[in-house]
Formats: sequence, C-alpha cells, structure tokens
Amino acid sequence: MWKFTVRRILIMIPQIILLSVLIFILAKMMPGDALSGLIDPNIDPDTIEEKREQLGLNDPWHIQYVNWVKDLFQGDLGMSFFYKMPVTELIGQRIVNTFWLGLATLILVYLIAVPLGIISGRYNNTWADQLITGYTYIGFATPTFIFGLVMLWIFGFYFGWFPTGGSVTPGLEPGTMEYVLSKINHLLLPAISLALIGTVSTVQYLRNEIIDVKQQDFILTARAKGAPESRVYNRHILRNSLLPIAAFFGYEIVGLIGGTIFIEMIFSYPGMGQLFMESIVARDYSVATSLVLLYGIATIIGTLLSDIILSIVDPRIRIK
Amino acid sequence: MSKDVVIMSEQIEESHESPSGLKVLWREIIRDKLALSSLILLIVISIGVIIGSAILDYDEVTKVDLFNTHAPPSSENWLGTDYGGRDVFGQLIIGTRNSLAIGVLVTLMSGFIGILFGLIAGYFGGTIDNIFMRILDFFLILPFLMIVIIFVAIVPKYSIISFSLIMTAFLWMGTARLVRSKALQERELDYVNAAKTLGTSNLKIMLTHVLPNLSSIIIVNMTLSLAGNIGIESGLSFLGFGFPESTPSLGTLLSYATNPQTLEYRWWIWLPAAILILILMLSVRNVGEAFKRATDARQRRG
Amino acid sequence: MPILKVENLKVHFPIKGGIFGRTVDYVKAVDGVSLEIEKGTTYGLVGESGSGKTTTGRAIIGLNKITSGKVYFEGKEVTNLRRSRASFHRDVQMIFQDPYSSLNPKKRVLDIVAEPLRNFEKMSRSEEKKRVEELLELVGLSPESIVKYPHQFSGGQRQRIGIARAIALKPKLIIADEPVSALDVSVQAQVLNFMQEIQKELDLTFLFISHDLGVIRHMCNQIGIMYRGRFVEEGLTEDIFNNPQHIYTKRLVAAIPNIDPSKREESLQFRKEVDHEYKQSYANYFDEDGLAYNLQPISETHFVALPEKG
Amino acid sequence: MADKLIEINHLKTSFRIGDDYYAAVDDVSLSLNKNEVLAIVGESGCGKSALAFSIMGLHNRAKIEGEILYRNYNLVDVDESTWSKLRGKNLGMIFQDPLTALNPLMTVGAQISEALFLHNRKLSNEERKAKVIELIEKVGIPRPEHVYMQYPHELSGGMRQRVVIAIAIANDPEVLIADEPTTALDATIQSQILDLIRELKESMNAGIVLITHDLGVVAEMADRVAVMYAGQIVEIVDVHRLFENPLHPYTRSLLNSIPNAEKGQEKLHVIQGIVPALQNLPREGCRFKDRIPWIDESAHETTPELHEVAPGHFVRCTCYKQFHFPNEMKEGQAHANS
Repeated sequence: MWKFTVRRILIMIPQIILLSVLIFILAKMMPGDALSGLIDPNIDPDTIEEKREQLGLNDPWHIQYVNWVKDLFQGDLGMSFFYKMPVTELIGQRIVNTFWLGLATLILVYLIAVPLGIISGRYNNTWADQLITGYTYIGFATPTFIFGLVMLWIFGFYFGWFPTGGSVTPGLEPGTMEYVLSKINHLLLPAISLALIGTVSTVQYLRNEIIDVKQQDFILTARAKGAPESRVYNRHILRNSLLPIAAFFGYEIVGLIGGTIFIEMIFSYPGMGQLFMESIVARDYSVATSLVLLYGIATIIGTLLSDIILSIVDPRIRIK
Repeated sequence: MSKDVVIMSEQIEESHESPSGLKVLWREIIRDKLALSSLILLIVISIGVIIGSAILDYDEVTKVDLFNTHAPPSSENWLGTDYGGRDVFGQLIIGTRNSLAIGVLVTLMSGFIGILFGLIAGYFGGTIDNIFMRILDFFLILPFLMIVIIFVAIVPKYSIISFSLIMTAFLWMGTARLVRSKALQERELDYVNAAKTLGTSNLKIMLTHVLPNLSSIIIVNMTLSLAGNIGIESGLSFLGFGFPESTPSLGTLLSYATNPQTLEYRWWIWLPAAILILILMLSVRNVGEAFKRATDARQRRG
Repeated sequence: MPILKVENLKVHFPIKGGIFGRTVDYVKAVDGVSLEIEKGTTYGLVGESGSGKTTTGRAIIGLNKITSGKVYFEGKEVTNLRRSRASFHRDVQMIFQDPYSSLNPKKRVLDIVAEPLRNFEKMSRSEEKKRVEELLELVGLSPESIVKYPHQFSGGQRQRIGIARAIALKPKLIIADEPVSALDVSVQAQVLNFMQEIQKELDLTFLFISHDLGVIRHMCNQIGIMYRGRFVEEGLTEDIFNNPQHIYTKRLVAAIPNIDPSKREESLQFRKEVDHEYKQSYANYFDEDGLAYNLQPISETHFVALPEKG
Repeated sequence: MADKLIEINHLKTSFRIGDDYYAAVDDVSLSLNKNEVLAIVGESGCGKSALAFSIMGLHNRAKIEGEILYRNYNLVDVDESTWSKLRGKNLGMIFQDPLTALNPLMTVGAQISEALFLHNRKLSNEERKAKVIELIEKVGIPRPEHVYMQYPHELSGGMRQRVVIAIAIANDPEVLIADEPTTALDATIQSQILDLIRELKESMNAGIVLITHDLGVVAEMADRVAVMYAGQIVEIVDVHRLFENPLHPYTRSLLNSIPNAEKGQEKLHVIQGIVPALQNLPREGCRFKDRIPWIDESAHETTPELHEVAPGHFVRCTCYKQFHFPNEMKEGQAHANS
C-alpha cells in the first residue's frame, strides 16, 4: 500500500511543477508587473528601470521562475497592489471563511447523499426512488449560480430568514458565542445552496453502485448461505457500495472548488472565490495567480486523497 | 449479474433488430414521453429564437435609452428594461440564440478534440496512452473556472471566437477520457484483431471499426456536455467573463441580479433568463438521459 | 518443406512496477517454442490457461510482438513483418475464440466477409457480392444472410461467418484459436465437422489451439503441449495419447473425463497414481523455476522435455 | 418414500420478456434421493440453471408454479424467513464462476464464517474460527490459517472454487446444488474439484444435484441423469444405461457430439441446429420435431409425455422409436439456417 501511495505522490510532483510553470507564464503574460501598482507618474522612467533591474524583472525568464519558486517556498506570494499588502496575508484572511464554507458544504453533501442514495438504490423503481431520481435530474440540470440566486432571493430577501451577505455581523467580538452563531448563520444558506446541487452526483453514484452490487454474483452466494435480506443489504451490498463513496471525499472537494466561486460572489461571502473575482476585476494579478496556484494544489491533493482512501478500502488495490 | 438478467439479455440479443445506434436512440426517444416532449420543446425554442432574433432589430435591442431604465414590464417592453434602458425581452431572445449557438459550437469542438485524443490514446495504448493520460491528468487538475477567467481577462482583442476557443481548450477532457476507456475495451475485442489479420490499416480500423462502435456513447456524452456547456457559458457570462459586453447572453441578463436591488425588486429582468436556462438544460439532459438508457441495455425500458 | 516453421519463439511482456513504474520483470508468455507444420495437416497446440498457446498463435500472425526467435512461412522469414505484411496476410488467416466479439456488431455480414476482399482484391461491388454469397454457401449459410447483422445469428452460425471471412482469400494456413470452446457441445461438433470438410476442400493447413484434449485428438495429426510458455512434449497424436512421457502430459490426459461410467473407479485410480507420481518426481521434469526442460527426442516423431543426460 | 429428499412436481418457471411470460422450465417433474448424484444435463438455454435457481429460491423476478417438496415444505411458496433458515443450512449451492461468486471486499475466513454464524449463533468466535479453518482444510486448501486472512483476489480460480464449496458445505446440507461447478476451470483443476465433490459426498451423506453441459462430467459423477431440452426433461435414466442405451434423439445426438478415442477422427454424427431462444420455443407437440424433419410426423405424439420404457428409464415422446440419423445428410448445410 505504501508503495502505491509513494508512487501516487511522485506522480503529483511533475503536476505541481507544470502547474507552477503555467501560472508563472500566465503571470508574465498579464499586463503590468509588480511595479505597475507602485507607479507614480512623478518618478523618472530611469529610476523605474533601475528598480526593475534590482527586482530581477529583467532577468531571463527561467531565473525569474526559480526566484519566484524560491519565494513561494518561503511563503512569499508577492504584493497585492490593490490592497497594498502581502498576498499571503490577504489570502490568510479569506482562507478561513472558504474553509468553513467548504467543510459545512461537505458535511451537508454527505448528509443528503447517503440516505437518499441508499433509499433510491435499495428500493429502486419505487415512488421514493423516482422522486429522488427526479431531484437528481433537476439538480444536474441546475447551474449552481442560478440555484444560489434563487435561494438568496427567496430565503434571503423575500422571507428574510438568512443574512444576504458577509460572513459575520459587523461589530461582534470574535470568540463570543454570538460571533460563532452569527458566523454559522451567515454560512448556512450558501452552504445549503451549494450542497443541494453538489450532492446529486454522489446520490446518483451511490444509487448506481447499489443497483450494480445488487446484481453481482456474490450477492447470490450470500443469499444461498441463508443470509436474510436485511443482512444481505447491510453486510454485502451497502458495505461494498459505501466504500467507494468514502473514497469520493477528495473528488468531492475538487468538485466544490468551482462552486464556491459562484456562491461567494452571489452571497457576498468574503472568501477566496470572491477575492479572486475582485482581484481579476481590479487587475490585481499577483493575487489572482496565487489563488489559481492554491486551488490547483488543492485539486491535486484532493484527487491524491481519494486515490489513497480508495487504495485503503479496496483490498484489490491494497494488496498487490 | 443475476441469472434472470443473463437470461433476459440473451433474449434481447436474439431479437431481430438492427443494431444501428441511431435507430435504437431514436426508438428510445419515441418511447420516452418526457424525452420526446423535451426534444420537441427544444426544437420549438431553437426555431423560435432563430426566427425571433432575425426579426428583431439588433441595434434597437442593444440601444441604450437612459430615459427608460429599469422600466417594469409593459406592452412596449414585455419584460421591462435593464439599467441601460435596453429591452429585456429582446435580449432574452437574442441571448438564448447566442447561448445555444455557443453551447453547440463548444460541444462540437471539444467533442472533436476529445474523440480524436481519446481514440488515439485508447486504440494504441501503451506509451502513447501513457503520455496522453499524463497530459489529460494535468488538464484535469487545473481549476477550470479560474483559468478560463484569467484567459478571458488577458486575451487581447477578446471576441466570441476566442471565448469559444478558450472554453474548448479546457472542456475536451471528459469526452477524451470516456472515449479512451471505451476504445481501450474495444481494441481488446477480437473483431479488431480480426481486422488487423485481414490486413486492414490502423487508421481504417480506428475510423471504420472502433469509432462506429463508440458512436452511441459519444452521442450520449455530447448531449450531456451540451447541457453542461450551456450552463458554463451562462455562468461565465454571469460573472462577466463570458460573451463580450455588447453580445447579450442568458448569463448577461442573470448578471444583473448581482445588484441586490435588481435581485429583490426587478425579478422580470433575471428570472425569465434563469427559467429559460433551466428549461434548456433540463430538456437537453432529458434527451441525453434517454439516449443513455438506450445504450445501456440493462436500463432500457420494456 | 514445412509450410510454417517457428524457431525458438519468445514473447515477453514487461511488468511495470516499483515506485517509478519502470519495467521490473517480464512475463515470459512464450519462452522458446519451436515447431514445424506440414502442408495439409493439422497441428494442435494444447495447454491450460496461461500456458502461452494463444500468445504463440497471435505472435505468429503478428498480433503480438515477437521478442526473439524466427517464424518462416513457406521458407520465407516473416518475423515481426511490417512492410510486406500484406502478402503474408493473404496466406495466413485466423479464426477467433469468441464468436460474439470477433464480428463487428455494427457491420452487416456482407461487409464483414468482404473486408479481406476489399483490402486485397480489386473487385467490383457485384463481383464482391457474388463472392461473398458463394463463401456463405460454402459455410452453410443462406445467401440472404448478407444483409443481416451478427447478432441475428447463433454462436455456431457466427463462427461459420468468421470462418467464411478467414477463407475468403483462399489462405494456405489458418490459425484457429479455441474455435469451438465458446460453443455448446453439439454446435461444437457441427463446427468441427465443418472445419474438417473445408480443410479437405481447400487443402488447408491448421494450427489448432485448444485447451480441450478431446477436441485436439479428434482434429490433429501432430500435437505440442505447452506449460508456462514452453513445450513439455511434442509428437504425433498417437505418441501423445498412447505413450505420454512427460508427467504434465499424463496429468492432462488423466484429467479428461472418461465417458464410460463403469470405468469411473479406474480413472480415479489412474488420476491418483499420476498425481502421486507428479508429486514424487516433480524435480525430474521441471527445473528450479518450475519450467520445463528443453525437448529431447525419444523417437523420430516424439519429443519430451527432460533434463539433458550426463 | 423415505429416502426421497426432494420431489419436484410440474414445475414451471417463467420469465417476463416484454409484456409476456415465457417458461424457461416447463412442466418438470423429478426427484432427488438421499446419497445420490442427479445430473441435469443440457445445452445453454435448455433451462437447467433456471431449474437449479428455482430449487434454491434465488430467482427474484420469475413466476414459479408447481411444487418443490422438501421435508414438509413446498419450496415454491415458503416465505423469506423460512428460506433463510433452509438456505445454507439444509440446501447448499456451488456456483459456476468462482471469480465472481465471492465478495471481493471480505476475507475468505469472514465469508465462510458468515455461513456458520447464520445458522449457529451458539458458537464462540474461537470455535467458529477453528471450524472455518477445519473447513478450509477439508476442501483441500493448503495453509488454511494463512488463507483465512486472505482476500479472494489473492487466490487462484481453483482455490476460490474450493472456498465456494467450503461455504456451501459449511453446515452439512442435505441437498447440495452444484451449478456448472467446473465450467470456468482448467481441465486438471476440474478433475481435482470433481474428485473433491465426490469425496465430500461420501462423508456428507447428501443428495447432489449437478447441473452441467459436459457429458464427461456426467459420466464421472452422476448416478442418475436427466437430459433437458427446451425447458423440458426429455430423458431420465441411470447413468450406465444413458451411455449404453440412450433413446431420445436429442440424447443420442448429444452423446455423439463428444469426440473420443473410439471414434478417432471420424466425422461426428450430430443433429444440426441449436436450442431455440426462450421466446421461440415450440410450446405444442414434440419440441424436438423441427430439428428432425426427416422423421415422419406420425412418429410424434401430439402431447408428448415421459414414458417409462424400462424400470427407471423415462423418455419423452414416442418419436425415439422411429428415430435414425439421416444417412446422407450433408453436414453443415441442411439446417444451418433453421
């Protein structure tokens, strides 16, 4: 098993390098550079040129790249000219919000998917299954942002049950109970909106998996042993179909990444997605590229996680 | 597979029907009332918006009229006007046409690349497959939305063409992966070996033997991607990184809803577009799911 | 001159492993097989799953890459042919095991059977159709079959379509890879009969690959028995069945069910004896790696894999 | 009769295809005695597996009519809770494909152990484990303690089939149903598995229903044989008489189709054609009639029945009396298109 893990991690390395190169190139292609933000019309062009030289902006690209990577390792993502602060610090402020949003969504995704998938798969072709399948049908066809808008419109504005923006009510003291509750309150609607749409693929996967396992030969063996139907379900069918779902965990994170951008925009939720959109609009590219790098690495780690979990739960991969 | 199913499927094989993928797909559509009505609805909408946008005066629709902004629905402007005083209904018609057109265009282009890539990787396997898969894996880890947005932001002389090319560049992987895995299965089948021993060239085997056997799953995949691509385009336009400002799309109308005032009080601007996107995506998916059932004998109805 | 001669054929597949996915070892699917087939005869290649019999057949016709060794067809070397593969494929054809997967489900019988004709002969459409109809008649299918699709036929009929395709170019050698093992017993008999008939009619040579010793005995003049990529015994059919020498051959022969129920106990006894001998004298027949030794002649036609004396 | 284990009367098992039900097993009556191996032989589509699954109650979408009498149960309509007491305890089953018959995510030990656990809750965990290891040993698997911890994919096909057998015999069933137990295996492994089943039979005192298409297996194993064609039994007879004096045309053709030493490389004398598909089965008259058109129509019965032609030897339809193989039929042509 460890061999598989090590190999899987090794595959990751060139991916990360390639990703960083791509992002570096993108950053270079973007109009303006680290100095553009600091430009003061009063400064004489020669001085700027001097500064460029000093910052290594005139070096050949590969040297610039190496320097950039070095900085990355030291946690230096550059400066945001728009916010006038280090990118690392800026992202640090937002990452917590996105983390909580992601976590809440993930929990909701599984809370919805597991029971629905099981009901739909076990009692397939009943009215309950048809209802659930209908839900997944609609869920698949509904873009997250439209659903988010409608949810905000109905529950945020029309009923006024939830706050319509921000991550916490301003003026509350961090650490107090009220602060935490306010945080949760702000989190709930975006997370529910994202989860209700994001969960349908898991529901459908679980349903298909159960229907598939139901038709396997070893289920007949279990019945022939005299296992009652409930045991056949719990011991054989459910176990065998839930394990791959557990492994889906990492992919699930990856799937959420795109969704958070929309949701954070719609709910004015101050996370990394919103920061990304703001920085693009403000042409604050050092922030934007840093975020892409971060999300890319998150994706890589997510898929890595899934593959490793899968190799742990499935003895066919575990024991080679 | 349980014994019952084995016996059933043997019977299906014995039946005298043409295996032509298209016919099977068509029959499934006819049998499935939901899919059939979806298909009809799609055709009606498509024809409607094409004719509608031909009749509508494009300049009239996109003309800014500052004396008539945010007007509620009236006999003049059926769905009112936007912040620039432009007619929402007209934008809806043209926007639907644009969204549909770019959805189809991107689906076809990314489908073509995906099929080509997947077929080559799957059919030849081995080292070629390995290299191709590494490339594909890399594309898969890119945060799609962000990368597209950055490209849209930095591309000079941004146009519809460059927009669809950017989308295509990051949307071919799904088809490629599917085609590759099916091609890998197909090439192990003896009819491919037989063709080789009969002296048929690899290119010919790929195109005349393997590809036709993948046709139905490709159609299913492309139909479902079409639905997805319509959603992606409208999402990007919603964020302001889709169609250029001057070209209305369904997402553009939705993006007005980022203004809380519009979202809360002027539903007529964004809600029709939202509903239309839902209808389009649902209908396309209904058709796609019916195709899927037709290709998967286990799920075939009746 | 034998029509087909194989010299020390080896087909090795790399095993990828380790952390970097490098080639760490090889599966020696075929590891030093030599054989000769005379024109008009049937040579049987027998072995259990994993013995390399199918890979041998596939390597000869070019579906698997040959690692080393030589293949001669009518005296000309055809090992790993690339450019002149065309003429070789006119003369050597293959019949596949699975009658379901060996016919492209999307093609009509006409297109299936005509495929080799289209590749090699410049025929007009009507000539082509006439030829296909003749071929179908030859394999016992009605000429109207040409417009049907493979799934409209039973397994046995499909196998006949496969045979029609294989004989379309009037080949000299046919490699038949388990041609009847996917078929029911009585259909199997029908196809075997038919193969014997066309062999006479077209003066064909068969390389007949099978795991079923009963079928092999029925069809073949000469037999090679494979175990883990190597021959353990080779000889005329009588040599193998009346005088098996290698313990593995004996095990295979002992495993054939006796269709006389009254001799049940005897055959059980025989199996036990052979099994006992197998355990006792394993080292006399296999080297340290559990592989067979090189073949040694024990008569003019009969070869057994035994350790070299002295 | 006291030593009858199972008695099947007029069993009809039908499957739904489209809007209609088609009988895969049609009016089958037979019995299984104690200590006997009853072989059910036939080609694919004849209904032999459907029959086996009916006895075990493993069909979930089939319509089953008639009687399957076992002890004081009629297995056709016992409820699920009774089934779970009977299956695995009184009735054991060996499946065809050992590669798919075992749960890939459970250890071998756990899978055998489950069979014991389900029917005997009194055993302690240690006792049960000891018993499982004993079973693994009994079915001839070397290093039982080690195999106990292994997963199915770590074992060869032959070894997996032994595990399947261990599960089937875990509770010493009275009736063992073996559905093509060796079809998926190599010849040498096949003979080992058959010898194992034979050994177990001696020690278990069970009746075995052996489903197979292979007459060689029948000759090696069976006491009595039922030959099935198109959902019906066409001949039942003890094994010696079957090979010496087969009567039904189908049985005779089937026997002729095995190449063997005595026949040498002579042409095999068989009847052309195949078992028709379920929807196309002839439902009236002699079901074999279409395949032997050179036999006079009057030789067949209008409603063919099983006739006892000698003690214990039953043949369906009277056509066997006039049957002969056609003298000059060109093989491969006459009925290939039927």
